[in-house]
Amino acid sequence: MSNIGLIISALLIVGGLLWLLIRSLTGREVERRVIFIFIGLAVAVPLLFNITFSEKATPIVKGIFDKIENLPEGSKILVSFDYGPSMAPEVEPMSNAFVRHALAKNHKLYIMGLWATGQSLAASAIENVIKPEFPNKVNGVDYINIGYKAGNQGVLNVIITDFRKLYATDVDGVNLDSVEIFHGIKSLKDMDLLISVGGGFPGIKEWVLFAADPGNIPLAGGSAAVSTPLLYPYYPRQLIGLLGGIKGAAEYESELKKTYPDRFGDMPTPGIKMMGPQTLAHMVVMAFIVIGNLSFFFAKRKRK
Amino acid sequence: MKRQLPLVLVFIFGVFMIFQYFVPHESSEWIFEFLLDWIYIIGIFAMALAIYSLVRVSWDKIKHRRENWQYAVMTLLGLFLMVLFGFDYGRHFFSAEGLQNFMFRHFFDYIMIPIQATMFSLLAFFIASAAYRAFRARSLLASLLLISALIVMLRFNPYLGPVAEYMEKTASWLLNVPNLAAKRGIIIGVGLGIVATALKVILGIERNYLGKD
Amino acid sequence: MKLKLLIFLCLLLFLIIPPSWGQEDATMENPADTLSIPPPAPVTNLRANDVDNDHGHAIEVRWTKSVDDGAGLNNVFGYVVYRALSPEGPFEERGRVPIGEEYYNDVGSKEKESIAYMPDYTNYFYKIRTLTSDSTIFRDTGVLGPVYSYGQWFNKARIPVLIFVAGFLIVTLFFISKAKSGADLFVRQLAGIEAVDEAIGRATEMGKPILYVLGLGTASEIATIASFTILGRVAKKVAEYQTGLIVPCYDPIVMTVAQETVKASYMDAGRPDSYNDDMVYFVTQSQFAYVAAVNGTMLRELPATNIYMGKFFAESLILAETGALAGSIQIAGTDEIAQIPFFVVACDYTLIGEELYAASAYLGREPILLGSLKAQDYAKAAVIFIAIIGFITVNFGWTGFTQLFEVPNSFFSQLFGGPS
Amino acid sequence: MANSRRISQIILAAVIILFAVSWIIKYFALQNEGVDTWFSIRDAFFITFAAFLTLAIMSFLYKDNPYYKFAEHLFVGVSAAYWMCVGFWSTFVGNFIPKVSHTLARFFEVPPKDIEITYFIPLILGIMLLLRLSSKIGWVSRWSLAFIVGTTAGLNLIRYLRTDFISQVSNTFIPLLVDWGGVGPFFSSFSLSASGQFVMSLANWMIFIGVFSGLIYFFFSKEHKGFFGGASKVGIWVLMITFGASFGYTVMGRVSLLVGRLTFLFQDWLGLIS
Repeated sequence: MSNIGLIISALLIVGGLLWLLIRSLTGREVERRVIFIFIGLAVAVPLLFNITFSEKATPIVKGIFDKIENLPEGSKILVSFDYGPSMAPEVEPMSNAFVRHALAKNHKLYIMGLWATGQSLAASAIENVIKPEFPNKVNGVDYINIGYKAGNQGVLNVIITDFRKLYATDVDGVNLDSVEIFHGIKSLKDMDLLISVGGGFPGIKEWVLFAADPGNIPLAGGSAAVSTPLLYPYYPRQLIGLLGGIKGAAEYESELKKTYPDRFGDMPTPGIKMMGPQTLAHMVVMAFIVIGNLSFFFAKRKRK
Repeated sequence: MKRQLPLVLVFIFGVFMIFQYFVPHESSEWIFEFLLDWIYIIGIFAMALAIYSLVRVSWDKIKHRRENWQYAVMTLLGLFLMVLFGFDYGRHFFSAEGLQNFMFRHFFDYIMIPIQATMFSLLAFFIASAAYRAFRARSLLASLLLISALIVMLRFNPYLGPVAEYMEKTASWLLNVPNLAAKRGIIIGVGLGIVATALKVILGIERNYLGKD
Repeated sequence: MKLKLLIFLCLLLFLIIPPSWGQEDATMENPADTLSIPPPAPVTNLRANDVDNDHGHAIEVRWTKSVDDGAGLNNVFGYVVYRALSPEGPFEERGRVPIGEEYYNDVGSKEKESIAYMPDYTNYFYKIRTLTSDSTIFRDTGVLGPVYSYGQWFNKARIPVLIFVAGFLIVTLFFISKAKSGADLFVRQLAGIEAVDEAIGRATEMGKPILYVLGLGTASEIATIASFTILGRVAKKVAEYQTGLIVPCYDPIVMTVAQETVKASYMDAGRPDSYNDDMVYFVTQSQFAYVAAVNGTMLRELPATNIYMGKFFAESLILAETGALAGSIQIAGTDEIAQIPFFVVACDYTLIGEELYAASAYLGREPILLGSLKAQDYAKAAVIFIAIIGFITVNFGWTGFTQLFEVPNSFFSQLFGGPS
Repeated sequence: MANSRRISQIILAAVIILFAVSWIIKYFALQNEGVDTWFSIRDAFFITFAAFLTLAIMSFLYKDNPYYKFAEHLFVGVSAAYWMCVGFWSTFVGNFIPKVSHTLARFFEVPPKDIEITYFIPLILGIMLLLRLSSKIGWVSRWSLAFIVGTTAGLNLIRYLRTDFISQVSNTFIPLLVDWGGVGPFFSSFSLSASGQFVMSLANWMIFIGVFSGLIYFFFSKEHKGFFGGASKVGIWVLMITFGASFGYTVMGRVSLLVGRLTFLFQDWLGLIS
């Protein structure tokens, strides 16, 4: 059923655009309402029929994926939730994908947050992703949430030398000395990979300046689209990779699905889902720019 | 009295606010906070004038049966109901409960929010029609506009293959480097324009906003 | 007269310079127990003073870091700043500082009701504790004090701003007086401005009104004030040509000022009877409700020209596209950088940034106003000059010049966040 | 004429029936979820009405029509009242009343504060503003306007000077040769990577030239000829490239908004997708 709808709508959009393209060769203009219909379809159809595009991971995304992939089993990965609810639709898919990937590779997962709001979002990631999808993983052995501490980059300044100076316990009040996952962990320098997911202050930039650079620890990031351009200069020297906006999330999700079709074949992919309307709408806008230029060009030629 | 005194007031308060910036002492801060508070309070009185203007224009429309007068009834009805809810009814009349009133909240959630969000989302359509109409290689300037927009949008094409990475890099370069330069140029200019205009207002050179006799 | 007063006040401010730089050296004491970790050396050269250029309620504590911080025994984990009301104590912890740092700003609240209240002119005593990873092993300094905080009457860090304001004022007044004495000041043409005159003529021919949108700014935005002055010029011409004028408003105070402006322009044009208060009316203070209403007006009244001047946010493109649909000539001007692209794309003419502020001078053609444009140009030339010097000094690694331009943040910036 | 009236009546009837049906369906759907009868009727109505308003606004894309006019006028009235109520309760009752009258504060059930005489000044200025409505002494309202404009002009003059102007000027002091270690190292470690020395230096050059040509573009008292003409031309090029890029970049955000609206229609209202 949905396939038929998909085919019909694809024909409608592609066929319609082609027809407009041919019309434009005679220098005719497209009416505004026609453009509106196409934009409406481009957004509605992927939503209704769940159309997704195969996202190919760009090197900046692949960098993170390969790093997690190639770390030996049992490596220590720290994910910091540096965002709030308003940014969550964009970056939550990223933190979820990182968590999934790390646990699927049997790495040890350390969760914290530089944002006060990050703590509850991290808790919901544990509730909604880890517990149902990884029932065998044990809190305190395979993963731990040490939560949020006030102090912004000051927190990093301290935990790069010693976790226990700020974090005596995890979020549940369990002493860090008594949990298995923290045995032999003194500071951030004992981590094999740091990942910061966020897009404001404090965020990835602070992780670069106050943790990754001074401690010489590999750092990856996932950021909201707005702040991504400002972070590019850190790649590849200080960041091993960066997921930018919903597009980065989608690329990571599709890479996960491609590599582990059995395990993540039917995991929820909000990033890929959101990219459907985005991709199609962008392509329609670009198609109209092309059509507009063609009709302009041919109308000019005609007049001559 | 009608014209000179307002100009003197503008001068005194304008100069005070400038000096305030250079005086960190508490007493200067204290006056500063007062003045800002006052503006908000005067704003409430202005709000009364504004609502009066809205009601009068709508009422005129209805009274003279001007074109579309029926819709002016909807405006007044919406206004009246919302004020009624906002000032609460029954038990909690005249307490800050007004903003927590059930119907007040529901009107906000189910009338204001959907219309607001939909108006905002019309931008998705308009951005496409504007792009179609304006992004044409008519001149060098228009072409620059067109090309840089296309480069930034092309990142969303999943069929770019190996070029994708370079597109991404070029786009972020465009958003970082020329963007920064242009913004800085504009901001410096705007800063000067603001200072010049504010000075003209404070010195009373620009005064037609204060009316005439 | 006004100028003299200003200069006098400037001089007065320079004379008020705050006193005091309370600095005392502290002695060391309090050896810790000798356990597995040897106690670190204490910090030295402890000193404290009121934080300069502020409103008081803050004391700055400085020291030289322990010799074991990053070197020596290398066992320092940070410092704790303690404060008391008497040298004997009791001492309360005020803050913790990571290793390597050598100062702490003890900032209190100025509100009496606040628990963090820190009164001025009250004697405080400080000591610094050097910590190790073992919480039982540390080393304290001796007690330093008394120190007290107080507010200053002049913020020396802002002298560059003061110099700039004074300089700009003088240049402006110079050119205004020059313009008044009849010197011919050249200004180049601006397409957007020429279009305004043309557009009013076109509206008259078509017998259709002009729609003037003041944007979403409040009366406190200078962009809105600039828009008032442009509205004044436009309204005057509209009154002369006897064309219609529609000014829907978003902000109550803006509406009041706009009414006053338009009324004055109609009087100037000698047609006070043609004015009525309903030309300038209030719509609503909700961004998209306002847009919805203005959109409706555009399609129903079909104005010959839409003029958008002032502060605009996301609605810019909705307005401009609807106006284009209605077939109106559109002239826009805003200093909101994020919205300029949309106006450039969808409008016939756009005044970019500073051009908005120049527009009223252009339209008025009064020598006084043109004089201030000249001053703006000189200021820009000065900026270019300063920036080139700054640029050269940076490239030679000389930072003194750059530091002149670092104006510390004040509570100003905390009070006002920009709109989004 | 009569014909078109007829058609619009038919459309109106169809719309009413459609949304009435949708209300009923939504009611049953909610009841199936175990919601109380009365609450289902109410919530079903609100959701259906919100969907109606959403579609009414979208119909504007086709052309101006009665449904859009309805939604628009309703929205104007409701939102004007909303902001008036918010202003009244938060500023007037919350901030002003407790400082001028304890009796009124008790009446509005807000905690009274110390009476501050100074707060009678804005009261007087506010009343003067209201006197605008009188044609005889309406001019006193200018005093209030003068107070507001004067205060904010002074405030903004300084505020922009500090944050926008001076900081932007000083940010332009950037090294043209990033991490310069001499000609030899420059060529031996030459790379085109984004964080490489060459690209960073190039970016700084670009910023430097962009800012200056932009500033020259804004000169008012010089004709755009000769050197000024060339520089201002570069300035407008940089501006146009920037405008294009920000336009292209915004498309994504705007599409997200539409996704949000359509999700409301398909999911919350029609229940087509989950």
